[in-house]
Amino acid sequence: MDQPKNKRYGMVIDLDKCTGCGACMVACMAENNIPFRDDDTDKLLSVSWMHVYRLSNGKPFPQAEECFLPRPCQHCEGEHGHSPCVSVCPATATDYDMHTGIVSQIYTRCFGCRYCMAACPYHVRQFNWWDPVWPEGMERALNPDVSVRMRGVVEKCSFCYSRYQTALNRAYVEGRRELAEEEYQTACAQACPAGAIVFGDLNNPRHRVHRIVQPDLAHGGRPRNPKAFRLLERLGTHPKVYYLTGRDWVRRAGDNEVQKS
Amino acid sequence: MFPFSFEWVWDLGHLVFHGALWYALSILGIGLTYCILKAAWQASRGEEHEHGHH
Amino acid sequence: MDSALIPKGVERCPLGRFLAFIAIVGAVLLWGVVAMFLIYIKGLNQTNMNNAYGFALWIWADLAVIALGGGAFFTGLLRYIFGKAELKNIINYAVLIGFVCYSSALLILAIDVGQPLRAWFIFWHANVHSMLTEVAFCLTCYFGVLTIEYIPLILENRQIERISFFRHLAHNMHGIMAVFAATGAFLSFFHQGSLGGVSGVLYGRPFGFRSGIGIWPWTFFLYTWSAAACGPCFTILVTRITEMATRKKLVKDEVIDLLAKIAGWMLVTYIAAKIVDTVYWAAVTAPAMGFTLMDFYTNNPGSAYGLWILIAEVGLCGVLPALMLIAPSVRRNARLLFLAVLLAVLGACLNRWVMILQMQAVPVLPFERWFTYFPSWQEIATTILPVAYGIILIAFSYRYLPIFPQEAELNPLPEGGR
Amino acid sequence: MKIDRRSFLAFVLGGAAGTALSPLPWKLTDDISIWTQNWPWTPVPPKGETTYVDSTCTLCPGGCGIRVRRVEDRVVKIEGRNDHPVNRGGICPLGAAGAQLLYSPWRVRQPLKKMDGRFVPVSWEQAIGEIAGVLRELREAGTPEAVAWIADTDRGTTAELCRRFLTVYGSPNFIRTPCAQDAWETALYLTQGQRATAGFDLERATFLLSLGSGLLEGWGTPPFVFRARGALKDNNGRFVQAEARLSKTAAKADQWLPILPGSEGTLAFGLIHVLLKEGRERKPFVAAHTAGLEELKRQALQEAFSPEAVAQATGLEAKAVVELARAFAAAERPLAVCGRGAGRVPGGLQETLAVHFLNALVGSVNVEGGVIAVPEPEYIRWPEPEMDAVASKGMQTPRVDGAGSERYPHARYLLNRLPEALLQGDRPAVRVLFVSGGNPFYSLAGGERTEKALARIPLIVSFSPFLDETAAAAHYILPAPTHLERWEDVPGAAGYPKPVVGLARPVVPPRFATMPTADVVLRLARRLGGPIRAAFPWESHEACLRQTLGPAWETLRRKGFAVEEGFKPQPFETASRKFEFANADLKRLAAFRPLPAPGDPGAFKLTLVPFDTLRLTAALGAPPFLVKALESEILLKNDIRVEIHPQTARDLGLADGADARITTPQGSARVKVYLTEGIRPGLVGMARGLGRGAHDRYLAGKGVSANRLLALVEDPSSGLEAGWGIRARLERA
Repeated sequence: MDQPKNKRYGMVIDLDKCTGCGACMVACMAENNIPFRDDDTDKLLSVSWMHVYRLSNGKPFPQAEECFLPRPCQHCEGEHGHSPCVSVCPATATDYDMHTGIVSQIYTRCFGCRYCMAACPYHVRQFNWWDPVWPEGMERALNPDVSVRMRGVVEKCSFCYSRYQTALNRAYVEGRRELAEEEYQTACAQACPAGAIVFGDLNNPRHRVHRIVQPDLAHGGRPRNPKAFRLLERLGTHPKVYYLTGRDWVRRAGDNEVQKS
Repeated sequence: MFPFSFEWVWDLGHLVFHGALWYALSILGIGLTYCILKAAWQASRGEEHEHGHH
Repeated sequence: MDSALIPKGVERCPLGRFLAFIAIVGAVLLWGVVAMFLIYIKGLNQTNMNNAYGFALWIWADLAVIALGGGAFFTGLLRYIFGKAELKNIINYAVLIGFVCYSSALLILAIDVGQPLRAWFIFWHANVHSMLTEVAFCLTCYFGVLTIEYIPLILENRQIERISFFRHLAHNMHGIMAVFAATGAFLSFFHQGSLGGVSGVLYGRPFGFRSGIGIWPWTFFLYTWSAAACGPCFTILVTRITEMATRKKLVKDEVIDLLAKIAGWMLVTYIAAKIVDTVYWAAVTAPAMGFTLMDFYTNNPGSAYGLWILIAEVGLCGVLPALMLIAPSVRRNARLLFLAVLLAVLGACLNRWVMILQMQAVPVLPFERWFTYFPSWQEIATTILPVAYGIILIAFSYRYLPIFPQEAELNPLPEGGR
Repeated sequence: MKIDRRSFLAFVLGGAAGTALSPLPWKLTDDISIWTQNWPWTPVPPKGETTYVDSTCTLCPGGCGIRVRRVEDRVVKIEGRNDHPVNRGGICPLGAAGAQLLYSPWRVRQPLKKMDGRFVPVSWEQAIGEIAGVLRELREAGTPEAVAWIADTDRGTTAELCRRFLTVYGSPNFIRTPCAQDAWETALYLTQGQRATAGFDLERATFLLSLGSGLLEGWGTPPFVFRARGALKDNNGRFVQAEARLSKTAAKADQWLPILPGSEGTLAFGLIHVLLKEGRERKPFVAAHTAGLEELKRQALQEAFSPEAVAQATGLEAKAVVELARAFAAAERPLAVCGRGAGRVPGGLQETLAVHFLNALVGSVNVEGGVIAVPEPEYIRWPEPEMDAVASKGMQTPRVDGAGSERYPHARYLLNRLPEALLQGDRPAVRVLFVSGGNPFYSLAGGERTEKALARIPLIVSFSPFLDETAAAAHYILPAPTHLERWEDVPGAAGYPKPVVGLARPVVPPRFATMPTADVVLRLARRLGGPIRAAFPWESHEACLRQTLGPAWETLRRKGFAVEEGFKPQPFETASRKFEFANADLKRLAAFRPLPAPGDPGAFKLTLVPFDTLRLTAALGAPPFLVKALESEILLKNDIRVEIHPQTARDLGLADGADARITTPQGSARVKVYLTEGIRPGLVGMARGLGRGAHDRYLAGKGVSANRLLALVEDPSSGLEAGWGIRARLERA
């Protein structure tokens, strides 16, 4: 089989396994120097690259059911890398990397117009409304591989791009050009105690993500696995984050459907 | 953005956009320069033109 | 005291009264400036925007004032390119209003960005595929055009005109104004359209997204068209308000009537296109993305976006003023004309509001709820700031510049006057 | 030169044009933008060499293996160890936020002494000297038993040193903070004769029945339980959760049985009833390995446990009870667990026994996929200390909490009974209290009465590294280093079915003038001299650890953990060498009786049920990342939100998000309501872990503590804390 050269990093999150514990969020915060504030209860003002949604089936007690849906950046491919956010950024501060499929954000380039936030239907992009401030001493825990973002710029999940670079550097030093699956893992996938998050190269048939999702790469990566779905599939954003569930209502909650009467 | 910025690419989008942009800017620039130079020349020669009917 | 600066053949109120008026408006301006500095120093946390409402009051204000400022380019187009000579009697004011609108838009944009000190990256690192880039470039260029169009007016001040160079410069600029006006119309077409594209290209936002031709969504054309239709209405509206404020007739009825008639027909065609667009969007574009029309308008406690807003925009503030303006009898009735242009102006504002604010209020992820937003006082103050600034600029321009060529004729000075 | 208007204007305009054409404005614009990219107040973490250190997390009884990423001498990230048998790479939110505890500005930086209500720094020498002085006086007065020690574990060298210290000093009052293991350990002892902790082979069970256990909310060792839950899914196993509210655990179960709160024990007996009545017990196992079935039958086949009666008591349908029993019995490897929520409240002994009987009836005891009796670690083999007369006499006195007394012979620790004991008499029974972990001033229920009782103790010494509620109430704080700055042996992982020992190591040097609690004990012993000093022949805790572990030290130091992979459970050690459904000890216990929620149902129409979440902790307090991750359904600004059913809300005239006041017999607090279909009408759900009086500004002062609204409820069969809720009233505020 002709294996495409470029990587297409993606993620599968098993919603039947996810327990909504929040370890992915915290691991992400620690890895990516996410700031915190005295009051972070207004989630629309809070920066969190990974957010765990609480979904409800809307039925009355005791038929009520809930499901937790972790939402990192979906790293939409759109058509030919025209993800909803990348094409709108006026200052080329965000980019779709054709070699990895990762949507990046250049914080020092971004000047905070927030058009990308309006463009993203997943609310993945968040704005630094405040200066990031760490209480005295706690800035010692900041990760030097990830730059701290200044007030006034937009940020979002990067699939832990710094980990990709670190892994790649190490591989190069060892004279390798290819990364093994386990060499590059996001902080959330690594931390998940339920084993609900699987990360890897969707282009690589040996990677678990590929085997689970069986992406139809000719059709924007549509999953062939009947249990897999993507958020807002109909919009044509072609996300690279897939979700697995055996529950019908959860699957339906992933996209809008015009009711046929 | 100019061709020496690293994200510059020579594609149709750039050509159309910058083509139109510089075209418009040139017209404005040339027009304005023309007006200023002519006015300076006229003022130095102490010319007068008919007043009030633009 | 300042009579040496006041144009010949017209009368102005006493300086004291003028300054008192400026002081009152200036206080409002100052309030806005305080809010502006608060925002610059403390950051955008001073607003009530959030991660779901990244675009809010300011972007709406930008879009609205640019649409209303469209009177300048369209009147210019009619005057210089299509040769509607009568419009020379209102073109000055149209230009001034346009200048106020566009400078306001730039000011608000400069407040709105998170990193104003590097906002110029939009030019330096421009992404030509972004509608906002196109907006920024065309907006800035067109603001340059408006400045070029406004400068001759300033140069015609009685004292400035005494300097030969300026006199000549003003004359020369008038001489080739058609070139500038044509360039302005070209630029306007694109940035007005690009503003429409701002929400039209967002294929992640079914409320705003529209299909279209090539890279241009239908909203691209609708925005240009509506700016051409409602901009002149705003010019008329402000002219009428100015006449009320000065208690003088400043522009002859024929001139207003002509502009209103053209605006009326523009509005008729625009609103027809808008209705077609809405129907196509509701029946084809949105359903393909999983949405019905009523998904956008109902079940939204707290955000108040009911179907009424669509009816208000398209019917009350679209079809109604359009029909009113093409009726000569309405145009001849000062009150009805005022009402018609007011409705048209509101229609444009409402359209911009909906395309920006409601677009973000509508939940796209099925498990999210409608988002609500109400601006903070800092946002309101900084949005009113340009209004105050506009009033002051207009007041000064009116007092010291010959804005209205027909003013002297319409208001002959009593014997013994200047 | 004459300056006229013309030349002035020319100068100004020319100057402006000249400046504009010069590089200056461009350079300035560029410089300003570069400045915005490097604002001096936005921190730039210094680069450096990255290293990884393996250690063991001691933030909860889990003992997960952690991999700490350091840059130079800074801890920047804590991850799960992939090769650790317990968590296999997984990590819980608290563990992942561990670096924030290390670098918390609210750490106690040196010994503090409270003088006139304020803490003042003192030297270690002074603090230890003064405390030793008080201890000496008590011994001289012949009342060494007036010293008590509260610790969050009774295992490992530190805990054993503390206990040994009390013993040679002469006090039996070493108290471990309560947890579900209290009931499980007693149940194992009474039925199997084994002094062991209960491990649960969750990974290999095929039918998991949880009676109110928050398996996904902190019960046991979270990463282990989570992984097991994933394995259950992969193996097409079944997971049933019986709980009054749609907790995260219930939401992730294959079936949620919304039983009435407090009816878990009744349900367990109901299931036993069906099993026995229909003869569905695993006969080979029951016949070969159990005794006393007839007695159990007599007990369980009562009318009170018939499906109909159980249906009445639990709010389920009788059919559902029968079906559940049949499905449970039919499963290949069924397993029932209990211990409500995160398992921080032991619950009734009879209830735990019922669940354990249920496991025994289906043969799920000490087998693959069942409950495993995990023996207590035996690596600590110190010689018996020599006791002087004062110590011997002191050790003869009854424990202050009543554990081991005539009334509660099998209980080992009953911290919940301490407050009442303290309130007796003119002088409190405890004169000196040491607290190493557990934060009882926050985590004990009982509201003001508990606080008043604890406040009677004249000398409280806290070893907390942080200014928590107990530390704030103490007279001395002798801060211990955090889990990333000290050596610690960590025996066992809560709920893990194999014996495992981990080693926590100093990943970074101590940041402050802290001292490991064990070292404080050694110093106190040295100060007190005589037989006390003689009982502690070690130079330091580290030396003690090396010597105690012997050859295992090197292995642990290298590998970080030791696990008995091929572990086989010991045979039953009862008189009959069988699993006993009945024996003399069991017979003496007070009979099973579901405990009602305290309070008058007439005056308090609703029932408050607390719940646990992994985004908060019971004792430790939550580091900023956890508070940030907390859902807005739990905390909104500074207000805690309580869950109520929309029907309840309608009855009370409350809308979602409305301000309300909750009142229980214990107290009253302001809350906001959160409407959900995921809770039984008539209940009020409240998260545990908020309402902090101390800690950092990200946590302190937010919400209210459920513990303050709850009452202490004593289980009549064991004396253990068994409160699961309290009657409550909710009004619009």
